[in-house]
Amino acid sequence: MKAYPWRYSLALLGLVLLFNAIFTPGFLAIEIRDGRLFGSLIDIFNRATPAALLALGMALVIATAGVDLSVGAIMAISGAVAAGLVVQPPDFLLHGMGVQPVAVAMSLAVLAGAVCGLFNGVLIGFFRIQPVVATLLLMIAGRGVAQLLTNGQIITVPGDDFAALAIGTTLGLPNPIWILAAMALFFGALTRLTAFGLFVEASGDNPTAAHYVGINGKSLRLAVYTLSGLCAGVAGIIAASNIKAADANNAGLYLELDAILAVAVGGTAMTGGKFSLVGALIGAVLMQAVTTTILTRGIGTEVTLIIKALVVVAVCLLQSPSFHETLRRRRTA
Amino acid sequence: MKAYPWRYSLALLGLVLLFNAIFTPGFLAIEIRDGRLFGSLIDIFNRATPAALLALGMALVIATAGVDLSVGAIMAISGAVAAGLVVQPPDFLLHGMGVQPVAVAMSLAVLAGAVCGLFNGVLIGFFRIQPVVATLLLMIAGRGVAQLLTNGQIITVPGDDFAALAIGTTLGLPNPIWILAAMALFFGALTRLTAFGLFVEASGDNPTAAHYVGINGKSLRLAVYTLSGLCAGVAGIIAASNIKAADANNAGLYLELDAILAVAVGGTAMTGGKFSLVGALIGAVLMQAVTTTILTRGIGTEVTLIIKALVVVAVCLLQSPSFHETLRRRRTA
Amino acid sequence: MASLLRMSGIVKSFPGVKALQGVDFEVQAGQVHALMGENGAGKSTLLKVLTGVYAADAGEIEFEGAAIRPRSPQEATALGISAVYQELSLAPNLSIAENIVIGREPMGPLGIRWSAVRERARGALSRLGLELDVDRPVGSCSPAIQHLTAIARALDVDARLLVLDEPTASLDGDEVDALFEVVGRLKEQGLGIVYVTHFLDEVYRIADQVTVLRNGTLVATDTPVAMPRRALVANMIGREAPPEDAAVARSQGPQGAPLMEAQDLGKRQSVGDINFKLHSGEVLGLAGLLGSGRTETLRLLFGVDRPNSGSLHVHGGAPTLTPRRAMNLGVGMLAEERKTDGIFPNLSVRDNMMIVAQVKRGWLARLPRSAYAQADGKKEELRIATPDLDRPIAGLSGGNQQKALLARWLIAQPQVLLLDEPTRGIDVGAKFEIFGLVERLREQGMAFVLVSSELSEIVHSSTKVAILRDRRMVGDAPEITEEAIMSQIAEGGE
Amino acid sequence: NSGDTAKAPEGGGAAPAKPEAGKKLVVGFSQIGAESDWRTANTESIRSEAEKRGVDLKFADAQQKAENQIKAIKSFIAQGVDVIAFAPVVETGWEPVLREAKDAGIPVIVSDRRPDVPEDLYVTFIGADFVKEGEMAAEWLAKKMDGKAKIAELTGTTGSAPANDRAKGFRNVLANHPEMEIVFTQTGDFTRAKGKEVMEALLKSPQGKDIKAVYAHNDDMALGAIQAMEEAGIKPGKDIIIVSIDGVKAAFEAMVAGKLNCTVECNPLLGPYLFDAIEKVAKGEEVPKRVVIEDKWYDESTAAAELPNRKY
Ligand SMILES: Nc1ncnc2c1ncn2[C@@H]1O[C@H](COP(=O)(O)OP(=O)(O)OP(=O)(O)O)[C@@H](O)[C@H]1O
Ligand SMILES: Nc1ncnc2c1ncn2[C@@H]1O[C@H](COP(=O)(O)OP(=O)(O)OP(=O)(O)O)[C@@H](O)[C@H]1O
Ligand SMILES: [Mg+2]
Ligand SMILES: [Mg+2]
Repeated sequence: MKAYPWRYSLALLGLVLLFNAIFTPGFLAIEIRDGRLFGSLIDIFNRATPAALLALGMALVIATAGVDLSVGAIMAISGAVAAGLVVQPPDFLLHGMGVQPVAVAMSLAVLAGAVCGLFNGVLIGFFRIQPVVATLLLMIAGRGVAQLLTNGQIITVPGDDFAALAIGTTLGLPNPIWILAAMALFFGALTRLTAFGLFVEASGDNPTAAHYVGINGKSLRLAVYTLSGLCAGVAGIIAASNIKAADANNAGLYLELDAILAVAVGGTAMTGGKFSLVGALIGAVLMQAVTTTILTRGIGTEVTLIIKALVVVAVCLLQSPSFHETLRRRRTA
Repeated sequence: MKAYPWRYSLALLGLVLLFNAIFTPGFLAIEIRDGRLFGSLIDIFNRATPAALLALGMALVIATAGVDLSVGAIMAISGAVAAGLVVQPPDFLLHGMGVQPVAVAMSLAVLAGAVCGLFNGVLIGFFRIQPVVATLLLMIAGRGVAQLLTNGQIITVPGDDFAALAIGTTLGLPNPIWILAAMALFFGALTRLTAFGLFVEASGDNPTAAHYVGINGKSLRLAVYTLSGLCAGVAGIIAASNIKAADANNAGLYLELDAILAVAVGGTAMTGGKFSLVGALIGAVLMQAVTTTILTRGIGTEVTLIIKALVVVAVCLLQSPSFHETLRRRRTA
Repeated sequence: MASLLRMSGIVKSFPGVKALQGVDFEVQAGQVHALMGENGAGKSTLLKVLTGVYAADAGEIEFEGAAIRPRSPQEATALGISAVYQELSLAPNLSIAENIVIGREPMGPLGIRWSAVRERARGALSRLGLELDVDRPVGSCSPAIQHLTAIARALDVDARLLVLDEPTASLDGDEVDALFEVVGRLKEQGLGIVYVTHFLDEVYRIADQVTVLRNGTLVATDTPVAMPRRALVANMIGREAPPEDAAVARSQGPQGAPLMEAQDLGKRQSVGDINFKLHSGEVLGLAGLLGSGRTETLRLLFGVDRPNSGSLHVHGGAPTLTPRRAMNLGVGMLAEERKTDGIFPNLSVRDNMMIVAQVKRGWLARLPRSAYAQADGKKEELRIATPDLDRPIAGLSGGNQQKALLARWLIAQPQVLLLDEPTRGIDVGAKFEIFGLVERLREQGMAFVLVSSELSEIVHSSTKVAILRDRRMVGDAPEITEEAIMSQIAEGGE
Repeated sequence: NSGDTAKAPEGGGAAPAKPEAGKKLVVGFSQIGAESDWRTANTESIRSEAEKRGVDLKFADAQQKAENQIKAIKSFIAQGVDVIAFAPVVETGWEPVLREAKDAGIPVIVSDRRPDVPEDLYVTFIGADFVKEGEMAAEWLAKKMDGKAKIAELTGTTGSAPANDRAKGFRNVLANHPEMEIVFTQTGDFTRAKGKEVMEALLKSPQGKDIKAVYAHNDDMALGAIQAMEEAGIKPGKDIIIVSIDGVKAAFEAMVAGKLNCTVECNPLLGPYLFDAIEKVAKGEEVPKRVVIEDKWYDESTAAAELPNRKY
């Protein structure tokens, strides 16, 4: 393991921004409009928040040599709970709970996300179901649950209260960026100031050894998947707040893949045993920067996915020791 | 490792069929109409072929401690190549190759699938990019490639030649079942009559040790992912032939997940080192039997996915040693 | 006086094996208790029952006068039992410091004090006379260092009973001395120490009591004085101990062209100046201190690492080696760390034994069933204790795994076999047989390069000995005796 | 060799099933899924119409999977329903199962999307015309902008039939207006979130400054784009003219608020049309091969009056 596993993605992020700075006039400009900062850079960070939030949880999950495929579906559930509790549309499954204030509804939605994560954790930690399979289940069934909740309707939330979370700003910066920062600090403290991070790495690195030194793999996995679910819950309310609606079919769709890519691009090995939260964040921002670049440059639809894939290949190649070795051999030969 | 890791899925498959035999009149009946066998059982096997084909390749991939998320997208590419070469619609990317006979077009399509697999193999075997990431790329970009090939249009193939592969029958049984049988025999022979299976398991079980005994992990991975691509290529032409068209958006969508589930339900550990082709096939048939049952019984919409998920949980729980242990402790306590 | 630990009537079965059949075992405070027995006798299993890794099928455990039944190593640790297991159990990606303190991190008001973590790790290591870069990932260190890390961790615990399962299997003399010094001190402080080893010398150096297990039953327990060497061995193997072989005849000169020849072979930041010629019928012993680069030399010779200076000739040609090519040229290597570099845990013992022969034959041509019968022959020859060769190798005891790995290479019949600590964890009886086997094969024309932290083994089997110091080959030993080699190793060290 | 066995008349529309008088008409309907508000309204309309007319409706949801739909149709055949109706998930792959239905003598009615099969395999196709919708949107926009505008297009899911056809129809009309130009086109996957993100990026891109109009392939993307404009300090509906397709309730609300200019209604309430056709088929009457559900457009002037009527 080298230090700064994310150095290549940071470099590539720099390149992408440089490219934009040169070819897209006004890309780096940040203006103040109505007391809020405004510009493409801000957009990139703002848009990257859901994936970055998921990537925080995913980094821990992957460090335990697991994976959480259900986070996209959990986002849909969380969004449905939040919007549903605020609006209480006629067929809403939880209509027994009555209309709730926005803050309560959102807290309950995050809680719902954590509960989903806990469910994964029980399957994986206690029943030792393989992570891919266990979270695949919620990935598939979770959207069904979200649809059951909303009775298949898009729940639109009128008014601005609900939207404030994602659209409002604090000190000029969009709220999601602050939320992400707070969550990142929380995760950073949890993993550096306590032994939690160490335990996570140890149990992903060598579960037997972890067991021998007294780490309780079950509760650890429970905690990690619950945290991942919590992140998904938060990402879910941000996504719902952003479009002022809960869309069970599309909220968070494919976002689990983005999160996994962000973690991988950030230099964390899928085989577990090490993680880098900073890397995960950089990875998420890099992926979003590429997307935004493609969008602002108006590059055609089919090619978009291919370009994104190429960027990931580039980072992964740069991170791969065998690639460097091949290069070196070529050069000396 | 116990023998017959798929015994629980086989038992559950038996239960599902029994349930149907009792509650769905005529479920087990097989008639002969126009010289072809006709009945729900035949349907289940026939419909299960694409996922079962993918599961064959996936079982090997998973045995090397990898995973292939790109097979669904490869199916789309293969279908696009096959249909495109037969029809040569105006915007088809490969129009330089001219109109090809069905057999040639289909062979080239399967080849295209294998080449996609080879690409994964190079990334994973030679550049040591993590399997999840490497195949995620083609999963995302592959559909883009298929859309580029077809210019985003659905290519419809007129006439019956193209459809014969999927819709025709031989000796009364639908052709896809024969194709699956042939592929299963080929994989069985490859892994049992040669040392290929042993090497695959060894390199998934302990890659370092495999290197020390002279197993070439690179070429092995290359081979395994190419085989998986080949399976996806075959599944792709069957899917295209079945609908007489190439649909870049929908062909094989989510089928990689079905294949992974089939392998897992068949008792193969995602951590590599062991595989069971029989298990993978049983797993695929079980998943399809559940789907068919739900459909024929007209069970409501959102619940379908949840039922499927429950079946998978059931099998995985039965396979989990810690679950048995918990049960035992409960009983003695 | 009540015993510190009393285990009585311990029974433990695995599918197909009765590992322990009613074993009684007692340890007093302030006592070093050696637990001896052949490979597969049940030593590790007994200790794992004690530390809560396995639950016994029957039997009682009493610790400090109270009945205990630990269900996890965590519970055992909490009770005051600290252990070093036979198979390394460290997290390779974590640093040495993290591996030593994990589970008992020094906390400050602001959470973990990372500087104190390093401090504490350095302290734990210095007790063993070690000074290491504690930020290094443990997986990148040599097996010996890894083992020392595990020991340092166990010694750092505040415990009343210390369990050491073959702690010295990969250590050199100096490290063993340092360990014994610490063990002596702990004993004076009143700790009970259970010590498993296959080195008889160690028993007579530190043990106050010896218990011998055979086939899962207790056969004898007494003081070392009352159980001299031959009696101990006889107890272990259940018959009279065979006489020790005389050292090999070293008279033969080199025969024909060298099978393998290294000239100034080296790899940057690893080892250098490797020079030797290896002929058919020779055993080249590599002697050196811990970390002197013996393993890395073998890695170069087998193509695991690529040299970037000098040349290596095999059969006269100078190929770029990979393990695969080396094997095709008739070179084989038994790796030092069996768990990470050797076994395929989920594959059967038989497959593990046959895999090299199969790789040599190529993937297309599956070995016939008859070839697989060779495995049964080797099982008898090396006395591998298992009821069924078709069960996963993970269920074998450490020493039996090692035997199976050795069998793997013997079945493949290379012309040159590189052996890195081949007797690690192997019981005394089997050791003689293995060196007898090496001797016979050598006479038939095979050549060996032998690395062993046991100088006596090197002296016993080598026809010539090369000395490694500070990762350089500094020349041949003039005379193959322990004293000569020792002084050659030490020379210039000052 | 007597080859003159009497042949039964060919099945399908020519040989309608004749339910015995007094017995309830049994209809099997296979729906695509519940992927949007529009679809839910569509389902609701079919269900309530069936209830109203006392038809025994067997409803199956395919969850966007053609395979599920094929199975559902097969099970309808096995159950011997009187009429089968379905909205195909994809355009292709229906021939075998429809031939089975025909062999079983059960007439088939298609709604929504036309399957790619010979015309004799179904009785009638009821549904909107996506190309026409695109054309209507373009015509409205051309009139509104006096034939002169730089347009941004938010397309639906790449490769899907509505996306392809709505793009095509729009361009058909634009061909007559040389000064109307699409300067930006990007997929918003038919979702609000994507529509918003794409618009947000567009507004900051160099082309963004000149955009005078937005054409969105569905309302959801338009609603997302509106949010992006508001956050960028641009007045949607004033600074940039927006036209979209579908006519969901939220779109009407946006029009009433002056943020959306026009929506071309793709009417999901096809229950009445469907059951008219079903009853005719069941009685053996002729039905036209194509029943086009007339699409209407609504703009700011008519939205307020229509809003109270919107159920979905
Ligand atoms: N996890 C397991 N599964 C199945 N069998 C096992 C397992 N662990 C140990 N055994 C069996 O129990 C017996 C005793 O093994 P144990 O490891 O205790 O031997 P040991 O005395 O420590 O030998 P060594 O000197 O080789 O380390 C052996 O026959 C072994 O095959
Ligand atoms: N994979 C590796 N990566 C980095 N350093 C290594 C690696 N393996 C060994 N080293 C270091 O190289 C040095 C030489 O190790 P080597 O294993 O060759 O010594 P050795 O003489 O075989 O001694 P030992 O008895 O420890 O096996 C040691 O300091 C060791 O820590
Ligand atoms: Mg042991
Ligand atoms: Mg060594």
